[in-house]
Amino acid sequence: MELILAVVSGTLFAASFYLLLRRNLLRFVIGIIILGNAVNLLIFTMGRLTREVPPVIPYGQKVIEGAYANPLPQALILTAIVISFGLLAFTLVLVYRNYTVSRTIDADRLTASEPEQDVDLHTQKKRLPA
Amino acid sequence: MIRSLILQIATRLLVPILLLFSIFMLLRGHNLPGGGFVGGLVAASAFVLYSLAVGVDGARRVLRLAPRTLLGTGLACSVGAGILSLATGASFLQSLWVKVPLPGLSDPLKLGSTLIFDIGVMFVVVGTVLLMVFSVEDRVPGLIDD
Amino acid sequence: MLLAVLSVFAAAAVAPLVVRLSRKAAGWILATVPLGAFVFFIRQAGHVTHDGPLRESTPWFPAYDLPLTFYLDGLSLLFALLVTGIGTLIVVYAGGYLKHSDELGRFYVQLLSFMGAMLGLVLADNAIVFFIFFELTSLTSYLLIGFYHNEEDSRQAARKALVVTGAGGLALMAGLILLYQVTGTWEFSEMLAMGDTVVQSPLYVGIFILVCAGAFTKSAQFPFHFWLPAAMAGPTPVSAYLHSATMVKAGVFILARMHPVLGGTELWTTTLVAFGGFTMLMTAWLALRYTDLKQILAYTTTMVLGLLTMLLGVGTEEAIAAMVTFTLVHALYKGALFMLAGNIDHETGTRDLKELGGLRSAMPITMIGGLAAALSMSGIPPFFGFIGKEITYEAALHAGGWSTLILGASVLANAALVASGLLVGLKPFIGEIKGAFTREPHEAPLSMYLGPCVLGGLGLAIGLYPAFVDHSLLQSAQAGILQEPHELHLALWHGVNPALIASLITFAIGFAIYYGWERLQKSAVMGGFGRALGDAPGDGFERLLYELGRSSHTITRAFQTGQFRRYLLLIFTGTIVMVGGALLFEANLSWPSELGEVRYYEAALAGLVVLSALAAVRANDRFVAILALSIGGYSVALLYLLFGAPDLAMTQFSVETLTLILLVIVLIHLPNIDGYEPITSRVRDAVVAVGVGAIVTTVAFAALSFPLDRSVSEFMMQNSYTEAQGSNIVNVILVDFRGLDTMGEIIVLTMAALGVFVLMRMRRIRLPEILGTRLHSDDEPIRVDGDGETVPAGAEAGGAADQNGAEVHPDEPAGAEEAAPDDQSTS
Amino acid sequence: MKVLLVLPVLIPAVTGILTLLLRRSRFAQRALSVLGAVALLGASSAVLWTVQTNGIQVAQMGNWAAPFGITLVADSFSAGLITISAFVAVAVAVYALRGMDVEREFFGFHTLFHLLMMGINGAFITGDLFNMYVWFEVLLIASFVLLVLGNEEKQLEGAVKYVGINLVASVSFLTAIGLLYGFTGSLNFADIATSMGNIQEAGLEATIAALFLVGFGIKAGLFPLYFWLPASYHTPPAPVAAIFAGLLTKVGVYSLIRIFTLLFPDPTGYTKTLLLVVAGATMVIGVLGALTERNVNRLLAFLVISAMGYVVMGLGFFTTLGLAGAVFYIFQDIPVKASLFLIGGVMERETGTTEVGKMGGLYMHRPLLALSFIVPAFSLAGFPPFPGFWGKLTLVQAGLATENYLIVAIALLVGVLTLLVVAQVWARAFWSPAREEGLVSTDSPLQRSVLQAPIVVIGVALLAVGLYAQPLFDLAQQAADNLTNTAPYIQAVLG
Repeated sequence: MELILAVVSGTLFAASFYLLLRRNLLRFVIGIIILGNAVNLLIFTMGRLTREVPPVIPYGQKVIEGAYANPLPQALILTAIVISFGLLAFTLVLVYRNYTVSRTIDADRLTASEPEQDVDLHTQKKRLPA
Repeated sequence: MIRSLILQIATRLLVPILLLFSIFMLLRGHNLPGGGFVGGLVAASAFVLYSLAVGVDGARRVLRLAPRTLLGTGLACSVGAGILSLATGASFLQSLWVKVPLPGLSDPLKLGSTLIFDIGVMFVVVGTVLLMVFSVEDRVPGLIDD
Repeated sequence: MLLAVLSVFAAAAVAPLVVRLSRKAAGWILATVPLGAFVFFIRQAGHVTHDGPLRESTPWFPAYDLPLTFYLDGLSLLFALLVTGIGTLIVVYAGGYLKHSDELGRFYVQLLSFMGAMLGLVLADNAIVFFIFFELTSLTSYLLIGFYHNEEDSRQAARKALVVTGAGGLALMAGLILLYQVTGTWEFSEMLAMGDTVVQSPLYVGIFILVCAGAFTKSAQFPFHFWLPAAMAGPTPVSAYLHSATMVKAGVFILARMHPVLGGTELWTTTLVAFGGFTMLMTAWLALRYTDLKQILAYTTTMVLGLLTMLLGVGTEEAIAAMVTFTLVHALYKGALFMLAGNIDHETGTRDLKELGGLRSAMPITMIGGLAAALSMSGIPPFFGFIGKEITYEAALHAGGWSTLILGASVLANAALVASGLLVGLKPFIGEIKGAFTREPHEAPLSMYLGPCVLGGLGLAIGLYPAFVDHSLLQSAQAGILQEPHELHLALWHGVNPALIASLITFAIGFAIYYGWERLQKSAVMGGFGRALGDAPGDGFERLLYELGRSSHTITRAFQTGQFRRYLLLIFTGTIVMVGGALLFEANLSWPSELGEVRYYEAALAGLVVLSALAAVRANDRFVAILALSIGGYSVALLYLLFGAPDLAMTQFSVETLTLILLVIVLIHLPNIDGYEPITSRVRDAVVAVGVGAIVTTVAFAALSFPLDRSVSEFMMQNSYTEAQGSNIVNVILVDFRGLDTMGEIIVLTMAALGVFVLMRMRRIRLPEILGTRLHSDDEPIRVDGDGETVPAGAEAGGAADQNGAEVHPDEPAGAEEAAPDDQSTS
Repeated sequence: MKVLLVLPVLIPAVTGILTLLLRRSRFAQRALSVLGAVALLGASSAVLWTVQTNGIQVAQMGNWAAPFGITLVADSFSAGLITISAFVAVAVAVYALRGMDVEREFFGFHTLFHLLMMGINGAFITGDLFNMYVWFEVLLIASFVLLVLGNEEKQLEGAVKYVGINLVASVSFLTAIGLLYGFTGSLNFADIATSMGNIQEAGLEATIAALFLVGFGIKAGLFPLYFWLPASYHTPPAPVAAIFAGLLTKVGVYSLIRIFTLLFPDPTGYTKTLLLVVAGATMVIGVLGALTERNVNRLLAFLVISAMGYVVMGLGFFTTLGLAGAVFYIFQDIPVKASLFLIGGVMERETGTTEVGKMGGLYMHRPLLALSFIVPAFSLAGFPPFPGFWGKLTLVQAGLATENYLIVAIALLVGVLTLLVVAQVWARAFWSPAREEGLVSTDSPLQRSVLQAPIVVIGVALLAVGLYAQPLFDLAQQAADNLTNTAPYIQAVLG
């Protein structure tokens, strides 16, 4: 099953990277969300899979006897999920706020911060100004 | 704000239940699935629901604490739990435990600094969700004309 | 010696104060420092010439094996005396020359820093210390050349000098480091004995080329000769000091220093003689093109630098004798002549020969000093220059295979020098007053004629009595270069010998040029020659910079297009190349041997995750995309649940829901996600995306082929209940084992929330306000209430303020800042 | 030791929280901000001093022995970095007293600034891979918000690019962590280092190393991953830009060095070549970008990139000397870059423009500023007696010693071009005459000195280091020793 999940994760990676490269910034945001799932799934798989036995010590015992799901990747993913939620919320609102100012969610039209004419060469004299 | 009588009545019922449930989730987290994060989300959803029913201003009034104060308090709890350990000579974030024997129960109640930590997490989650939702719902007028 | 160097720097530090206290006497006061150093070196001279080199070492940078070592042998003594001696006169001179400048204080800082650097350079024994001072001279001379910084030409000239010498400096640095690798020492004095080792090392050619690059750029050898005449844009004291007596000689100095280490090979001789000789001949004649006194002097300076380089290349006993002699000769007369040019410029307002003439009565003292120097330059007996020329010819005659060529070139070059000397030192004073000067010509003040007179007088004195320097100073300098003592004897009269005949020929040609100068100048040959070798390199350099600028712009623009997607595409492609390359070229992948147990509902769920992702990719409607996204997210949550991660499932589920809500709230206000994109870009992106996915999967497969070491998790399980008092191991990890992660996590959440708050609530602060020069603000004034809502002041209804509506910053409310006086715009 | 090592993270955290809670008082915020920065400097210096006297310091969070909990580790490299960062933080905090406006302060500048410092310090002293990821996210989100603070169109747009690309970097880092966990089952640096042998396949190591290179390379602004940097660094106000330029890329390159030396100590030829190619391309592309750039802050942003190329080159040699050069270069580049961006801010205020060509008159009218500019600028160009020279000298020496002549030639050429760039800024903004209206700033002399004091202090410090580089170079050399000989590090962590 690990292998299948590795493929699933890889597919999610591919899907999200494709979305990241789209013109529409909302698709970019969607890509980010899928990317989060992809990497979480990857970590989960890397911790190897154990069916149905959560890492919770049964009442009255001090340790778990027998197999149990690997708790460490779970904790990592939990942290990662929360963090990526924070980042995602920010990104989403950023795209929105940027839209209110620049009126576009077209990634190809984000050029105000890097204007074409920001080079300084005296064209007539052919001299680098000093 | 959604003007709906059903929603308003439902909200009045649901909000206390949700808040209680969130505390339950927080407390059981150490031994069973749950914890500060989930608890915080439940509590936050209670206030979000309330804000949908009576508006952001109303929710803010009920909340009493500004979301940013919640954030600061939550962080202060969590970091404070760590500092508490340091102050007692233990390592940073080392858990400290006090066993309180309760009458009528065989097991003593174990209170740990991790609980303070988890409460901090819960506060931060509530503050985060509310600050986000309030900001988005109640944004600067005229940001966009749609 | 350290003290001498430091005292000059100290003088630089206090210079502005001195100028502020006494503008008139500042030059005289500050000159005492180099004078003191000069006296100090004079007093060392006896020791050096008789008992051999002095070496002193102060610990400085032990981690780099780098003490502050100074080494005073004949060579450095000669240069140290020039630096401090002429430096004294220049400091005095500058006080007069720049009397009215607002920036006299800064000028002295730069000049004295330069002097300290130059002194350190010639004294340094440690290659790194030497290099530091070497670069420091480049930096300070940059500032000095650009002294008239309001003029674009000055700035351009300074840039030219800085870039050329800076580039050479870096080459020199590499050369010195290689030298260190070969010799294992940074100390010159220790390297001097290791010439054989160095020459036989495979790195020799590299070292030689790099050191030459440093020396040739600094000493303005062809093809780098163009920066020096341009540097005449600096004030005259600078030209007199840096560009005649000191800095430009640093290149020659390092070649001389390196002579025992790198010299003596075919490569050394050929290169130095060829470049030096060509520079000498070319620039000597180029000097005749100009009517500007400083330009003439500048080109004759490069001529001498070429000559010195050539003599070092020849490297015989006579050649080195000639080299040290001419160094002194040149420093004496060139310093004086620059000061002369400065005096004329200063007192008449011009230094153009076409406008100058008949100044003998107006400026008699300047004329005497200047003329003495000029005659020395022209090599007319009994001046010191004559001896210098004679000994040069003598060296040329004994130069072995190159002899004839060198002699011929020297005669031709010296002939031009004769003419130049007369042009500069004689022509302005004789004849009639030609044009209307912008100022009434009058004699310069004492501070300004002192220099030319002292230096000119010295030229005459040493010419008459060469024994004053030959056995002591020059001989030990020669010994410093050759590392073996030789007898050096100078005399005015050697009898009739080939050198004298060559001198006579030189005079004949030189006088002829002088009289035919105006015709020569206008001739087409001279014009073409001048354009090709005089103007073209400098123009070419500027053109190079321009083209560099243009191409750099083109290259930058090719990458930094401003297009977000292109950035991402390049990054992803780069990722595939870098990571994929490692996989492709390096890895021997192992594959997991078996698939393991797969249950149908798990596979179905996995399929659902993939399908929903693909649906999100394909969706043309934002809400369809969100729906697909949520289905995928919830499916992942279910997967977590199936594999024993209830906490994860719960969190994933709630976060997914929260995300959904946020997406819906925001997306309502945004346009849809449809939009056509050409199939080519879609295919290209798909290829990149699949590439990334494939890499991740491949590495994951490789990882899965190993058994996982679960000892960390095992420890956590063992201790979760017993030590950390919790049964839910995941939660115990979060709040205890890895509590720091969680702390970071909630801080991230906090700031994300603050970020959303900022984005949604903060008004747009327009650019001029960022600059702190608030020109105008077209936003309405704002008021900040309890939770930071920014409410346009006009829009607020009277009763709307809630209990939190107090002003946040009573001391400085946000809305009031525009009224604060310090923020008022100047426009 | 339990306390001391936590302080570099704890102090900014507490300061950040307090400024958040006391947001209603501008005075309290400012006082706390400066005090917090000063306290941070004190604590960091104490850490540095302890490391210098007692060797590598380790603190186990929650008292869980490594590798089971999270370990904080301070060796000379980390301790040096946090101390220098704190120094810059103090300078920025003081500068911000005048360089920040009331609205940005109200909206959380101080909080974000200190939490950013927390993330930076955390990344510097953590000994745990996933914890490092968390600190990365802390500093990332802090930088996101600081970047948009002001909501100017350029800021938002630059932020979209910055955020987008850095999210990819985080994910790439996290992916690498996940995969490495899959191989080794551990997250602790030292523990992973001991079990890297499990992989038994140099090629796979190289692959994971390349994956880390992507994640950190984006953060560090390396070619071909740097595009976000010139797109965004010129948009925020000077204090923010200064802290970004001084510290953020350094975190990326620090992590790169830490991971590569500790986890991949025996790189394959591919990895070495890859690093050197990346380094060369980075330094070239950076300086070319700066060469004709009009906007002073963007120009400086390109120079940030170029400097990173030098550092990675030092790593790419994989020798102690190369690492010493790289570490020293980082050490001195932090204050240099911060100072330059602060100066850039003053230049803007004084001339009312960001365009270098339209500035002028600063040399005449602001000699102190001009003097303070020369130090970091020519340090950047590698001129003695400024500290950049020592960094460059060591790197060139390391390159020549390993016979990597091509990259050294490129580095030297880039040095010349940097010199040209610096001279251009100097000549045009400082030397050339002021425009007709003169300088436009309305700052009073006191306000001006608030802005200039941190710049001057950094300048003096840089000059002092340039003239007496021994202590800092010693530290860099110790750090390089620790990086090449990892046994003491592993020993200190795992006990």
